[in-house]
Amino acid sequence: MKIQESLALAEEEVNYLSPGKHQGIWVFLKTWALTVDHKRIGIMYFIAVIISFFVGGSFALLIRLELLSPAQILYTAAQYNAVFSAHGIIMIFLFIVPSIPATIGNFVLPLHIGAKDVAFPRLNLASLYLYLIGGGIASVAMILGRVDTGWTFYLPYAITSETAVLFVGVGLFIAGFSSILTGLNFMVTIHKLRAPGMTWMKMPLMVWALYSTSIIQVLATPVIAITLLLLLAEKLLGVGIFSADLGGDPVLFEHFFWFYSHPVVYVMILPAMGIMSELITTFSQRNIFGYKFVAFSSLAIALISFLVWGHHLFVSGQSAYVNILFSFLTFLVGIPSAVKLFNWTATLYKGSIRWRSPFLWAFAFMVFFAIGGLTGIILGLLPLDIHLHDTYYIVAHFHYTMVGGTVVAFIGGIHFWWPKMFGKLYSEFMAHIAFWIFFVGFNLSFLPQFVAGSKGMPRRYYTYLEEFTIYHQLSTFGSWLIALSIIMMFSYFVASLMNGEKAPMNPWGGKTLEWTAVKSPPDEHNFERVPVITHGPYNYESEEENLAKQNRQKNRGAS
Amino acid sequence: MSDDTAAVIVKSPKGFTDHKVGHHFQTADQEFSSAYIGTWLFLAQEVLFFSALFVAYAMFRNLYPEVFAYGSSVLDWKLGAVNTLVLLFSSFTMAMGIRSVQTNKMKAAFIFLSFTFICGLIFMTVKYFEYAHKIAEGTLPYDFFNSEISLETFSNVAGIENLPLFYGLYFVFTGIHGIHVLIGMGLIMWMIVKVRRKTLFAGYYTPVEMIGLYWHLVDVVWIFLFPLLYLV
Amino acid sequence: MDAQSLTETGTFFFPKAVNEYAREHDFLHYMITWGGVFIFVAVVGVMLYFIIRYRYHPDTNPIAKKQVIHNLKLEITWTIVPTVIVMAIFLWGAKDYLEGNVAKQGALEYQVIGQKWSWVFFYKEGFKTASELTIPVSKPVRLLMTSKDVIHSFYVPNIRLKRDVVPNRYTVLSFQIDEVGTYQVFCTEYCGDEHSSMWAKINVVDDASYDVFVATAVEQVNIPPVELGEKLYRSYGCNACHTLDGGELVGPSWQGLLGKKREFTDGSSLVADEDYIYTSMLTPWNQIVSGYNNVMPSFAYLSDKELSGLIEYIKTIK
Amino acid sequence: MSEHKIIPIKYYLGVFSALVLLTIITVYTAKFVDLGSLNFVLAMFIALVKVTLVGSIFMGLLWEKNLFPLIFLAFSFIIFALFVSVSVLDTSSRSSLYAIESIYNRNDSRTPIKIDREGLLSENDGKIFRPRSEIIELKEQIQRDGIEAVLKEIQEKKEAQNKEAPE
Repeated sequence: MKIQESLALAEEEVNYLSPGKHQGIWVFLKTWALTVDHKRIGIMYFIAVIISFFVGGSFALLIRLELLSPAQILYTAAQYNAVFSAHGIIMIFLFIVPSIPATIGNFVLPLHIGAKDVAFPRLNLASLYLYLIGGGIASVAMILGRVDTGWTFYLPYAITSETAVLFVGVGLFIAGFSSILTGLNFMVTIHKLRAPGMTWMKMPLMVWALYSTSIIQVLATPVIAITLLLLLAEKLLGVGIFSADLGGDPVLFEHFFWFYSHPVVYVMILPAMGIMSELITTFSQRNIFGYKFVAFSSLAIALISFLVWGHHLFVSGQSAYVNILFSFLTFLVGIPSAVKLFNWTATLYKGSIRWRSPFLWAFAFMVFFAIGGLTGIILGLLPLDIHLHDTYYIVAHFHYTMVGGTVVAFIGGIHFWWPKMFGKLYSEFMAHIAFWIFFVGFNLSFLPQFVAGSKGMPRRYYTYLEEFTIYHQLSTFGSWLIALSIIMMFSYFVASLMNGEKAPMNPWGGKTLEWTAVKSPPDEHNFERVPVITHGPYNYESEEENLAKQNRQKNRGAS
Repeated sequence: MSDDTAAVIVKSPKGFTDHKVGHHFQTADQEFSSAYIGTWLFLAQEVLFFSALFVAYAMFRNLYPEVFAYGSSVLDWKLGAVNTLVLLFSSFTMAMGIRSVQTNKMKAAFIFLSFTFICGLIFMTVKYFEYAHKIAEGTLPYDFFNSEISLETFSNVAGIENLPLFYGLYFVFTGIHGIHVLIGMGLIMWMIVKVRRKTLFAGYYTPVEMIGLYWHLVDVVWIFLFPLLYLV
Repeated sequence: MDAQSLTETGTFFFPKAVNEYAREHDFLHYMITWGGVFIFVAVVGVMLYFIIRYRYHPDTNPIAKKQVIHNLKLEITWTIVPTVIVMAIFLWGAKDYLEGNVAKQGALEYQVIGQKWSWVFFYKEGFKTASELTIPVSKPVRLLMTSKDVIHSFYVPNIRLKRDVVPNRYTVLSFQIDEVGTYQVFCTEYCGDEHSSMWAKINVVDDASYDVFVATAVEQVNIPPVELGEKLYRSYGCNACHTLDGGELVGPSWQGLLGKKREFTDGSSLVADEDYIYTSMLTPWNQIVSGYNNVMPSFAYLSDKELSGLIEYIKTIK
Repeated sequence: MSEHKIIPIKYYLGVFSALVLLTIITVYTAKFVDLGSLNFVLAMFIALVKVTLVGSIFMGLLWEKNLFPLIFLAFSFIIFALFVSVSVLDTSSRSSLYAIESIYNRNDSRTPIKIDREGLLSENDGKIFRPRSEIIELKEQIQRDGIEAVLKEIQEKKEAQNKEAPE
């Protein structure tokens, strides 16, 4: 018996997932819980954010369910408010912010730059635990305490609300440090741990995107930390900075909040753009068009993102001069995004495009993000924003950029790196079906909201004028389609884990280091020997010439 | 695990413990400069952490100049000045402590670091007396404010009803700074232990250098806080 | 009178535009939207063309020996052109914003108070109305707004304007409506449980009717207490929390309130009488009925007449 | 690491004494010399000099070859400055709409409304605002005197007001 077991063990490949696998459940859990391996930490983040995503997504379905009818059908006002607040808080702070940087970023970044690990592996593990503790406190407080402030915590409502705002504040404060430390870790990693020969201009674009993301994480997140701290102080001591009655100014809170929360939407979208660059080059088998422009546009977005927070305050009674200033700055941030979109499109030119599932999501990203970006131009304009502010138009715009952008890229990235992460392939056929259901469901869900919003439907309403019924019902049907597609994805991924086909080292024909120099799934120390980089990340020309040669030989042989 | 053989080791003088460089670093220098950049990033993060408080200060000072003038005139600037000097001295001893480690003068390092720790202690003690005085007088943030005297005597000051706001800012500002000092003291204690255990030496002084940087930042914040709250 | 429908009037995207500013706003919006649609179709069209034209095929795999990976002229073009376009749009928007958001000369002033969860309008003539603002047609109007509790936002879709209403501060909304009718007002800044029903209406009437309205409003102070109470019940948002038929909302129902035994969260109890109702309206936080939360604001700004009207009205609900 | 420069003690001593001196100057000018608003500027300037000294000598930036920390720190200070200045610009120009109005309506003789916390609304109805202090006062009063006495007082006040009103 024993000999057979050890023989089976020997046959089985050793990789980063295997230590502790056969030594009983406790050893197994301990090796995972105390690991400092960036790949395992990435996987644990992945599990945690997926749980957050399912919880937040269920809340989204609950919201849409109530909105099927203009009258109250399911919950009381307080319950509805708690549901939409939970949806917002979980999705933004516990899902989208850590989704790409902490999961895919953690897994891929050291592989991309040819490093053994991130610069501070123990700090990385500490960030994970901070996230779990903070997220845990916040979620429990939200669900038991029925927090009803919305994810924006505007004062004075957040102070007068008798729900567990205090604990959610504490939880998010802790989770915020996870974000700061991850960003810090990545920046140092990119600075100091690049493999020999990898200059800044030879890094994959995903790394540029993560670098820009990290700048924002390091510099913007502390502001929300202090803001939450002040919110708590306001509630416990009556400091008065934000309380109009005590000589303070509630609009100041909005300044503080958006000084973090605007840059943070770029924390969400920038790594998504990084994934796009990887997907598009890999599946068109073509070098990126305008590497420097794509790389520096990431940096430009990160820098400008700090200057536009005031466009969330156009109707708050902010000074008219400041309004105009912010409207101006807001337009600047659109330009680098447009440059990226054009460059991706140009990359497709004369490529060799394979319509595989990760590329489908890349395509969806470009469509959705174009819609989200163009409606962003409309919202940057002062007179138009004043009409559309806090209506369903905003909801639709936000979901087109955040779901259509970040979540779509996240799903695309998971499809892309799944074989590398777990060494298994998934059903391409199912993936196509799930994609098209999502594509239809998403548009059905959020396109009607543009119209409803500009017709004047305010957001955060649980009962509404009867005339808006049709828009809301379309949205609700769409939300079910999205849910269906997500469930399909979940099931074929689980099936792939159980009995998926074993993945080759480079299933997509990628050119970056994680495909060319690392096994699927990787070893514990990533690279067998330190890679030396001699050329850029998307060096497909040589490959295509090789292919051409092979083809010519084949054709000659056939004829 | 298997390639731990490749680990770089920084040799130490006799009697000290060698330092093993992290497995994912190629050289000791790479490890040091990673920690160095990381610390500076952390300090930049601290700058933004305090920024919101400075925004609030600037804004309300702008709105209620008389209240702030009155408020800062009531604070005891002598205690503030003493604290400033204490922190400046501690910064000096910190820098000297690091220098001593760099030159392998362990006894001096121990003395300098202990001085730094004691300075932190003095700072917090003075702070304690200031706080106790305010609590006794009732000049506290709004929910606990019960000092009728100052309000009545200075009813000629425009907007004096906003005085609790000044104290709110004062307590939040100094409180958060105080927490930073406490954390710094804990870290310095850890360094003292490390010096005693002889794990720091001229070839490896990364932690003490990084904690020094942090301690200087705490000093820098106070350099701004002191005139803003106590003087002008 | 019901407010004009927002979805059935007006254009595909917008409710009916009722003044010059709204029409200009719509023009700007449609122009940018169609421009956006054009860009979208162009970009996605090109993308789709590339995807189909250059799709992978094992035999005819297109091979670019030297891939074009850089073209500075192209990059500069597609950086500069959007910049110029958005700057032009920005200037246009800023101009529209300034013109549309300042009060015209000789504007009539009204004062607006938002509170959980109703709007109250104060007129120069000394009376006030709740949930309904009546203004003359084609006259510039200027609302001076503040809130009693949390931040609200005053939003009139038909004139494309909204502005937050902030406690202890005044914000201003200036406009002019050129068409007679009734228009919907929403609160768009989330303000708590009954945020969804914090509505009001703007009645725009011709000059003569406005004079009549003001005259009757001034007189109306003399209507019988019960009627007054019923009116207040609907207009001051009492109905958002209190039902008349025993149904459960945020607050206890008013059905048969007089003479009912009330038990409070602090353990005490008393039999509801006029005095109890009176105190509950002024200092509702002192006596919170068990099972409910402390959400009701003080209605101390109502006159004695209005308070007693409400009490009389509550007495009639059996 | 071995290349790391050891800074001579005289620098540390010099900087420390300079810092002490600057502190004394700050205190002296702020407390005993009246320069009006210049006092604030001077104090901030001295603080800036002190911070530069601490940064360059104590923190060793003067000898650091890697410019990245300096660049990143400068960037964070720029953001910091923008954050402060834009927020203050907002609060100090909230009434800008009135200024713009007066440009658009040059001939309007209407006096601009001054927005202050006393409020214009008080002309119409005395009890528009119930600041938190007032409510707390009321609560305390009720606890102290009992609800009946307070109610009676309110009623008396109201009656007194009503009596005034007809005149």
